[in-house]
Amino acid sequence: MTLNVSDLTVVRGGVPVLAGLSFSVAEGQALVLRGPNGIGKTTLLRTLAGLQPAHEGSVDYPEDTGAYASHADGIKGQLSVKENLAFWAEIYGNSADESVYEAFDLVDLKDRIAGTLSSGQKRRLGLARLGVVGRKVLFLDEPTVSLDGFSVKLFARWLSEDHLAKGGIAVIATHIDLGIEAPELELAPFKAAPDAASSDEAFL
Amino acid sequence: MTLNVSDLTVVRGGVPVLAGLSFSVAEGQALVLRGPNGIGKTTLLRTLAGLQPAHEGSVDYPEDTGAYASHADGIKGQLSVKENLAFWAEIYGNSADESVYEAFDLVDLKDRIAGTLSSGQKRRLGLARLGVVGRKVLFLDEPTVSLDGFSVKLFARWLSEDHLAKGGIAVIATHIDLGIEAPELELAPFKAAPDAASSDEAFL
Amino acid sequence: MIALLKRDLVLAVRAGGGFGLGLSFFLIVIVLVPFGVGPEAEILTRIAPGIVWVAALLAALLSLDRIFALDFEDGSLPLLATSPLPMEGVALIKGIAHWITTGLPLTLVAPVLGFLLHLEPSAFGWLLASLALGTPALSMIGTFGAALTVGVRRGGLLMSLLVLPLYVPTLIFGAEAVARGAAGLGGLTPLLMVAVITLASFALLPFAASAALKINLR
Amino acid sequence: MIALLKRDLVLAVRAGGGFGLGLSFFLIVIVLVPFGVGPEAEILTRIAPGIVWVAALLAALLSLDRIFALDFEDGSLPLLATSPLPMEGVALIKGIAHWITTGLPLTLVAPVLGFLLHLEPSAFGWLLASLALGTPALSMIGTFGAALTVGVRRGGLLMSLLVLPLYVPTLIFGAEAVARGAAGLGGLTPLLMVAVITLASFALLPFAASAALKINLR
Amino acid sequence: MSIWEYANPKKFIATTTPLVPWVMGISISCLVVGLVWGFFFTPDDFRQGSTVKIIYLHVPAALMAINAWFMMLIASLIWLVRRHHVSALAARAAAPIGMVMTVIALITGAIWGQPMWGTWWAWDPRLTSFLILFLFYLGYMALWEAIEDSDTAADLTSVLCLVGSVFAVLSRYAVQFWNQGLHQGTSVPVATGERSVSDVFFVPLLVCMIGFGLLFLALVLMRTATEVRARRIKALEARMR
Ligand code: HEM
Ligand SMILES: Nc1ncnc2c1ncn2[C@@H]1O[C@H](COP(=O)(O)OP(=O)(O)OP(=O)(O)O)[C@@H](O)[C@H]1O
Ligand SMILES: Nc1ncnc2c1ncn2[C@@H]1O[C@H](COP(=O)(O)OP(=O)(O)OP(=O)(O)O)[C@@H](O)[C@H]1O
Ligand SMILES: [Mg+2]
Ligand SMILES: [Mg+2]
Repeated sequence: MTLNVSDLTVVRGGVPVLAGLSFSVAEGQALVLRGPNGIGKTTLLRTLAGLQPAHEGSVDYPEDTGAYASHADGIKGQLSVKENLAFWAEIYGNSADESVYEAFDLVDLKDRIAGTLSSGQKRRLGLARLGVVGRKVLFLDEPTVSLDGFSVKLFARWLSEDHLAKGGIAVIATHIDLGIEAPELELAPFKAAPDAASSDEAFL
Repeated sequence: MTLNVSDLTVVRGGVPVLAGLSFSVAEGQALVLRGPNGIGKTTLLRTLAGLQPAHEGSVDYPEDTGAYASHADGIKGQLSVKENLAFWAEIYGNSADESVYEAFDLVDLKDRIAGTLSSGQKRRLGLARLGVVGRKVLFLDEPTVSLDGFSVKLFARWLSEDHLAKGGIAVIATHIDLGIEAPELELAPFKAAPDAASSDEAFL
Repeated sequence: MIALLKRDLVLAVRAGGGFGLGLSFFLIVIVLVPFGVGPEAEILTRIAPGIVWVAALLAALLSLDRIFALDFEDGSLPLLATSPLPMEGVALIKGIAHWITTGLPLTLVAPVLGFLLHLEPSAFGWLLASLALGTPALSMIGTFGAALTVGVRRGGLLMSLLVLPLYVPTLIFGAEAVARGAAGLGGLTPLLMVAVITLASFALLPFAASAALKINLR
Repeated sequence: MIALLKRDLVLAVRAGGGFGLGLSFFLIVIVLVPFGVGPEAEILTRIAPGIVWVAALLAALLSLDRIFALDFEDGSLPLLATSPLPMEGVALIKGIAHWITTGLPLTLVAPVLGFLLHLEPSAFGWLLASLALGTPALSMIGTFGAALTVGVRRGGLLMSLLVLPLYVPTLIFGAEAVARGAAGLGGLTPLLMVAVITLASFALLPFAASAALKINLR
Repeated sequence: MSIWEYANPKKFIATTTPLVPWVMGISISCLVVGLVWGFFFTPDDFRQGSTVKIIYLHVPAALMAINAWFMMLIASLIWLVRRHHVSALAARAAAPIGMVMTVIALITGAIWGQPMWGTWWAWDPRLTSFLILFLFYLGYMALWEAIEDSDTAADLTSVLCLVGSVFAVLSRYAVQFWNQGLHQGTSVPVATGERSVSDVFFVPLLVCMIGFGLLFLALVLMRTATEVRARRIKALEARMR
């Protein structure tokens, strides 16, 4: 199983933001996307996850193996931590076992209403969701925002030992150092030229 | 002008989270709050900004000199970058001059609808708000979340040269290194004991 | 899918008595009408079927914008879209959850309110039947409207604008069934039409709603 | 304060025709009633004042939850609370902005809709006057309700529940003024009462709303 | 020693717990005596027949429904001014009782209305203002339920109670204006004549009213104690974390 991207152009608001991207990520590997704010990391990840169509080029990985984590966590403030995780587990046909809570240091917070968590605790819960979906190909948009140093390490450990080591794939956009060994892809060179073909080209 | 905090206890959801905090920050100085997720940085900053009452102790700085920046930026997606800044400037009785756009690298984005900005660009706009309010005492909650390295430097430059150097004060909660010279306050030792007096103490 | 239904119901209950609130809105609208129109019993009897139906429709309408909006704001919706659940299933479940929290309690309590409006005694059965058959259509049509406007800020009013015309046939047939029942004419034909609309909505609208959702998430 | 008013109005216009929408909701409710009640002119003439007023009230209600909710979600509200604007001023401005986007257009267009409902010709003046005097009260009372429920998820319906009983006096006097006008009885007393309620709401409720906001932000 | 001493939750429970059985006992005795006397040992009214006996439930319930709101108003004010938790919780505790009283008044009124006016429900001013009162209770309780933090909920419901009271009075006036103006056909509830009826009816009614008043008091004390204990559990749970 590999993730293959070839000659991809991604579009945001009718304007191409990245063009000519090609890369592939093999089983057990992660790819870190780097680039200044606004270069198009979020747009790229949304395209990879299938939330928006590729303007040109192709994205290829086995169907029903991808999972996406965005800036927003999809946490319900009225449900407890446990209920939130159980819900996502059930949606993906799994169950949330104890080890996930340990991996993300949520054992003490299990019965807390998610709305009362601090921003970092919420983010940990959002990441724990990835531990219950059982998907092989993860698209992560700035997963460590708001996390303290210790939690970043927790996440890096989970990613390399529980996900990648078991044959997973991850594409991660981030501005800070995650402390995992992974090739980095600098996106700045792929910035689409302002005259690149857009979805409005028929009018030009 | 100084910010004096003495023997402060802050409460969240009826439970004291930090107790016995005392510090003071002199004119032209910044204080960086450090501590793991959930220790109570946000709660402390909200208390300092006057959004919630102090449970015990006192917070003291000249009235009408404080400004608060939270996790959420208070940006209106339907307004342009310029309109957003102009609004906050007007609320504080100022006007948004050109230099702010330069300081936060927003010149090119000036007429963009804020809703179409990337997360980092949005955050830069949120920080630029601090440049137009003209307040001396700033309470900043993780100001550099989602920012790339370059933007963090921009912000650090603005903070030290445009704010602190002009006699401002700043209290900043952050998990990453801002690259400014400032004393750090580790909050972990001030964690409130579980039996500390709470607002429910009458019931115990 | 059951998990989603369960979650939505739990959320409705947790968020301050979901069931109770849709219901009380219905109650209050019906109570307001006599304040506007005046207390004369004959007039009220005459307009009662129409007013109960309009009130049911407005109660359904008022809670529509929350069907997807909350999930959109906290980022659940893109996550659901990339999950193994088909989007049609999500739309269907959302419609059903909306009906259980709004249409169902409203139907059960409607006879009591018909009573406040001096509804003809012979019409109570018709009122119950027409609401039971018709409110699911209101929920499903509303879900489609909510899906259309989910990304739009201040979509609430826009959605009302889109949805209300779609509600008109259900309203006409529903109110007609009650009115004919009250007049002793037998409201079976309009009642049947209401049932047809409900079945058709549930058969077709989940697909339309799913398409709208996918487009809005892009 | 002017800046806030300006911003709210710009936002209302940008977010897909703020003015147009409140209005069209009003229009659609009034159009729905004949569908529910039946087309007989005498009945419609009889209930027209009440229905127009109830519709105005519902149109106001439907957009209430956005008064503070959007500002709360994107974090503007705590920022406004720590700004030099007094919170009472914020509440007042929000009420005024709501009226300009909902009550005002609705008042202007009401005579046309009265016409659709076969309102007595002599009552048009009364309708216009009562709405002009009464809708500001609806906006300000609604602002108070919105302030009470701002932190609460799914506050929309809870707010309706809280606000509707508060609307009762305005509704009764407003509809009564029109009904008496239509009957040629002279509706000056109820009209005066509407004016009193409006003045009192604007004098007192900003303080209550500001207190509620501060508590909710805590 | 001031009276506010009893606003301490522990002190409150300690003082009121032994009182409750007594208040409850007296209240039940009054109710039994009043109702039995009223139902079985008073003559039928020559005009209304035996239906008049519903007055022994209807009037005391209606009275307490209003007084409960009044008590909530005072308790809310005390909370806002002096911030005694017990008074906020007492207001919370009184609301469901007041609501039940309102419902009893409405239902007995409806049952009475059927033989008297030939209809279960009429939009009579008094009936209508009770319906509005019912809505106020409903909204007040819903707001309590909807808010997680207890102090916030207490503050907000107090503000609502204050504003709501003003509007409740206004509604009552409005409703009277509205209906009188439109010339209602049915007779106004027998607010006028009935009390002039001989003491044969009035004394047992008085006993019933006292019984209802004490019943309300006992229930409020019990429910307040329950609310205090619930709050205590919450505080203890918070401490355990
Ligand atoms: C749902 C219907 C009704 C409601 C909500 C209702 C409500 C009330 C209220 C609020 C009071 C005032 C208590 C007070 O201030 O002392 C009252 C008193 C009374 N009602 Fe009703 N009522 C209803 C129906 C009736 C009917 C049908 C009758 C009988 C014809 C009736 C007879 C009375 C009498 C005799 C009193 C005592 C009046 C007095 O002594 O001041 N009520 N009711
Ligand atoms: N209603 C509540 N009941 C109990 N505990 C609460 C409640 N609300 C918040 N807390 C806890 O209070 C603590 C302080 O939260 P706060 O948001 O101030 O942390 P923080 O230091 O800002 O964390 P982060 O770095 O993650 O933003 C957290 O541990 C949080 O879980
Ligand atoms: N509707 C639009 N019209 C024009 N440009 C847009 C529109 N929407 C987004 N953009 C631009 O597209 C670019 C890509 O945004 P994206 O969110 O993918 O960036 P990002 O790399 O994720 O940035 P960040 O690190 O700040 O999250 C940004 O420069 C943004 O300003
Ligand atoms: Mg991004
Ligand atoms: Mg924080």
